[in-house]
Amino acid sequence: MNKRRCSTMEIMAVAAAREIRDREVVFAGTGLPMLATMLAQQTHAPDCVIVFEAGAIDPRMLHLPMSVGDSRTLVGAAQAAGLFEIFNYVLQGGRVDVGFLGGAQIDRYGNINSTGIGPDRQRPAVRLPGSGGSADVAALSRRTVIIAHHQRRRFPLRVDYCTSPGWIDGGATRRAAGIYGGGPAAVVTTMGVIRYREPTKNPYLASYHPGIDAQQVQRETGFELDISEALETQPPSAEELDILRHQIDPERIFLK
Amino acid sequence: MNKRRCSTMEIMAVAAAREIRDREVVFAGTGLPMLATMLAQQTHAPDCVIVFEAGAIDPRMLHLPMSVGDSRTLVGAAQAAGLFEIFNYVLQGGRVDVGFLGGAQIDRYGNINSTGIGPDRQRPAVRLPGSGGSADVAALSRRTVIIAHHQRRRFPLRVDYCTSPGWIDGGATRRAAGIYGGGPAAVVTTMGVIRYREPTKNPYLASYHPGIDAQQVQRETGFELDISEALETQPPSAEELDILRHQIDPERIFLK
Amino acid sequence: MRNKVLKLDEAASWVHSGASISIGGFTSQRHPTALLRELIRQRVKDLTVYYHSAGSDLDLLIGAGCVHRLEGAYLADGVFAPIAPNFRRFVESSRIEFEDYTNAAMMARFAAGAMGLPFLPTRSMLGTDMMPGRQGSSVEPGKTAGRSGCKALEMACPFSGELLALVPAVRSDFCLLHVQQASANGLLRIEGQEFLDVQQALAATTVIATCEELVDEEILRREPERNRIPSFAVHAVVPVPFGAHPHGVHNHYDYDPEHLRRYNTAAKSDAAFAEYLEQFVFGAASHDAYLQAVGGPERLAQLCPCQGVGYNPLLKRSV
Amino acid sequence: MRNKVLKLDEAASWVHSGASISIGGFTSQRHPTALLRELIRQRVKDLTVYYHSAGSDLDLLIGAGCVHRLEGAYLADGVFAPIAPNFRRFVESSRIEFEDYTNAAMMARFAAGAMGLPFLPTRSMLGTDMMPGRQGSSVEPGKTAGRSGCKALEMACPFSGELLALVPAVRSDFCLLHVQQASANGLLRIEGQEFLDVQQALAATTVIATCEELVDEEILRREPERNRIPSFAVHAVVPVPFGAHPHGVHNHYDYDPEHLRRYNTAAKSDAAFAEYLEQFVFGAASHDAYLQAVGGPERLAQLCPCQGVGYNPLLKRSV
Repeated sequence: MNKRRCSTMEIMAVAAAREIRDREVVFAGTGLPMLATMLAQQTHAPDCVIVFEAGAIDPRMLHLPMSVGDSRTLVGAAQAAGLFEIFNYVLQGGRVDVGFLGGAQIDRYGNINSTGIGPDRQRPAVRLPGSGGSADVAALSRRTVIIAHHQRRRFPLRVDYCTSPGWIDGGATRRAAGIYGGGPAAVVTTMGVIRYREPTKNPYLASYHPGIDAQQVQRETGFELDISEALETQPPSAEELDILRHQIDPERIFLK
Repeated sequence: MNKRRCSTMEIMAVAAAREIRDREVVFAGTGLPMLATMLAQQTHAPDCVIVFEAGAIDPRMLHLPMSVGDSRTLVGAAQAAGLFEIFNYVLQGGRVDVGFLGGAQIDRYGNINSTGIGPDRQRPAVRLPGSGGSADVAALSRRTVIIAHHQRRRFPLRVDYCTSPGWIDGGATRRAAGIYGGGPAAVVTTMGVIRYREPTKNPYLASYHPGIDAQQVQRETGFELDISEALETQPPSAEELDILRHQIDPERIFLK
Repeated sequence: MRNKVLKLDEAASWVHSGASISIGGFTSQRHPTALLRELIRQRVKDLTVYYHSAGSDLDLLIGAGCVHRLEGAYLADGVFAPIAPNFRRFVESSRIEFEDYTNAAMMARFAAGAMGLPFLPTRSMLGTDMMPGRQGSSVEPGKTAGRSGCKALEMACPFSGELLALVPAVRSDFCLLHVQQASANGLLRIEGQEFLDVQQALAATTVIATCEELVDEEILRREPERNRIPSFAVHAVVPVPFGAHPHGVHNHYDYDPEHLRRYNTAAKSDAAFAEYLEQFVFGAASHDAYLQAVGGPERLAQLCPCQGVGYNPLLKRSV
Repeated sequence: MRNKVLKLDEAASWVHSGASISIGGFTSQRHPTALLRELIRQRVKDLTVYYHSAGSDLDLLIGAGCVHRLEGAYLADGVFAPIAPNFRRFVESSRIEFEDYTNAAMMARFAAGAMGLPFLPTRSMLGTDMMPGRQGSSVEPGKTAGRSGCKALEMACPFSGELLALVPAVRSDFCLLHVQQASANGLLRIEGQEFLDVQQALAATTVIATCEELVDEEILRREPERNRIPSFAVHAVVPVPFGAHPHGVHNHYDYDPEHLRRYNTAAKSDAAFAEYLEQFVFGAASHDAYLQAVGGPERLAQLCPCQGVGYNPLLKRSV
């Protein structure tokens, strides 16, 4: 596979798909998480189950939804429920194995800001959409995978507003905050994959994408990242790319 | 209408039906409350809505159910839900206007025992079925109507076990217990109809059934009953009896 | 998709003595009664049973000596038994532990378990002798139900000041259900009232569903609005036609008034009930043998419903 | 049965300035958008809006100056607007009050309102800057949301000791919904995902439902399992075909990507949005005029779904 022939979005979708194991229940949001979950279902995890917060459980989508409320999430679905059932019985009930998250800022401990940029909470420099289900997925999934655009301003030491708790201040602080499950397992970015060490929850660079090196990733990160063991991200296979491009997103809704 | 031609059950069913107003939401249990509600629908309250705790909302029953879980509660129903919806959204949500109750003991303030007879709670002389939805209906309906067999031992000064709260100890004690709505409006018995005075909640005999006099009712009651204003219960009309006997309970499941 | 189909005896063997269970259905409807008879045959003991409005399903387990402790709201069988007979006898002779709640409180307890919460508040229970510490309560706070050992608590709402009762979540080891249709993968379809089956299932660690019909999952996926229990919460599926008899199953068969009367008469004494068990459970060593014992195809045909009403309008019900 | 059918302008006139409302649907699906446009035409002001995941439905009300205060979780429109533009601009210029919750917390708040409870516990919210008193919280306890003036509280579960967040119930004056089918008596049928419509409706004092089709109630009563909102909780029914446009309605029409892009572009500035309102709301003084303005029958036909999938697979969605 010629590395130059695949886009960053494609590398990320494949890396994210590989975070999903077969038979897992996946809480997927709009965009790349949908691509990743659909790809996992068509490759190594045929029996993983997607749930969408708007109500669809275990669909066999034929066309990519543009939001989690889209009718396209219902094709062949096992259930058409609603937020009450998804948040109570599926998410808080402890049934979600892996939840996908995104956000405008991701900090050293995987805390996410999707509420507002700037120091003044009542008058933010940039008002973001808000948590939606993000904080819920962050608190209640067995583990989470964060998808992010890797830029220094998006990876500050500390988020301006903690919308979705990651490892909070590292160590056991997440548990101390009353959050019993989960925590970020990986941050799949436009440059690589970040993971967290036990028991400090300090971040390390697990891999950098083809064409990028570890120092570049550190330069675009606003906190110290252990890059000592980073390897190159395993590139997408021809089969994975083919499925992504021709079956999952032929309309190029998310893949750029 | 010749009074001797109708049974006590028929008089009670008619008296109970008259407690229901048109367009009200009625929480009905097995037996006489079903007869009463169905009769009300076919006479003065065509738009009253029956709900059953097992899940049926607003049916148009063709055959009398033998329990509230019976399939017969579903004929023509607007909704087939479950206990979650009925108890949360309908009853606790404050949608029930009148709830019907029964029980083995009814005391001076309309508190009901359907749990156990005798002083030893862990080894009752007679173990009764338990609250079921009775305590819930007693606490959460706008008002309740109690149906009872009038015998002195069933009408003690104080119930052995308070399963379903009535006016508790009278006055404002119900409110003080944290119960905001409702309370017993009437006790329709085999001998007459008892109601409660404001603000003491002391019981009085509102009416005695045809063939019975007020003193007889007092003798079969284990607490003092103001009988000074009691009148004879208005007997069933020919139409009411006809509907009861030929349309509602032709199988004689509840009507004896 | 996974194949979760088991035979009745295999599924029953999952339920170990000492387990906590809940049973789907309501009074005389849609109980997994064939599965319960198999538990009795397999001599399961010391069960803790959480229930709301049970009927002769739970009374059968009690009479067969399978139950150590009860937490629930109502045990009777409508017109057939104003008080469930084995329950009454076992309680009156102190042969069983019990704790009383209301239906709404048990609903809240199962819902809390399903929702992953340790408790739910309710406006019910207040002012009743079911509240611990009340004059009439059988128990003191800190002495009984719930993982924490506390039956219920009173709390002033920190937002409104109103009094509320808090009831602890139920999490049972097993939930045993009977539904109209299921796929091999564990997608379930309930027709008619749901009762509390969805919340009971989701409050259990392991869910065993018996069903009238095993159907292709594609059929169930055509109406996703009507499936309320995710297949990932269901662990075993057992096709058992007439699996709820003598209880009814909406759209499949009516309850059997003859057998329910026979049951409730027998359950009034230990001796008569031992005979009942010998005839209909131990002596009828399989579900097929049971169906023969209760009258076979001829009787079962009399229970079958009219299309359009879900029960048999011609069924003889009064004595 | 009662006849609750009203015209769109009559129903909209029920909603007074200063009222609290919630709006059914989710991001770009099944909002009562025609009713919202009519509220704008009737110059309703100072609304408090409770929401979970809103889209250009609520953003439209904000941009039209109808909203005084927001309490909710998410305001964006999927691919069409990663941040709802009027919302962003109004917040950044301090023209609106707002309070942030999570979707699960808003779900719990609406559910509490529907269930007649003053609060519900949730395992979410903890550890976030949405909790009052946190370093990052915009407000202190006792200063904001809920009838009691408190946004949320932390509590140790009295049964298990685990930390939980308590969130206050939402009780809104109105809930505005759009559904596929309704009877004149107010029995509603939702196809596809319910979103949070059931709980939002039951948490409101008055429910106004617009619908694609007014149907005979007998039809809805044939499948009682599929009706989730009791008619006694619904106060007005307004038949409005294409009443959710530019949002989609499962099985009826897809969202309109062209119009949503146009909307989200216009909503980026006050001036452009004033033009949008003039063209599509004030200038198109009725729902029919609006439908003409967005392309008329020709455009609407392009949104219509294939039987079997509930949306139009051939719809051009990417730019």
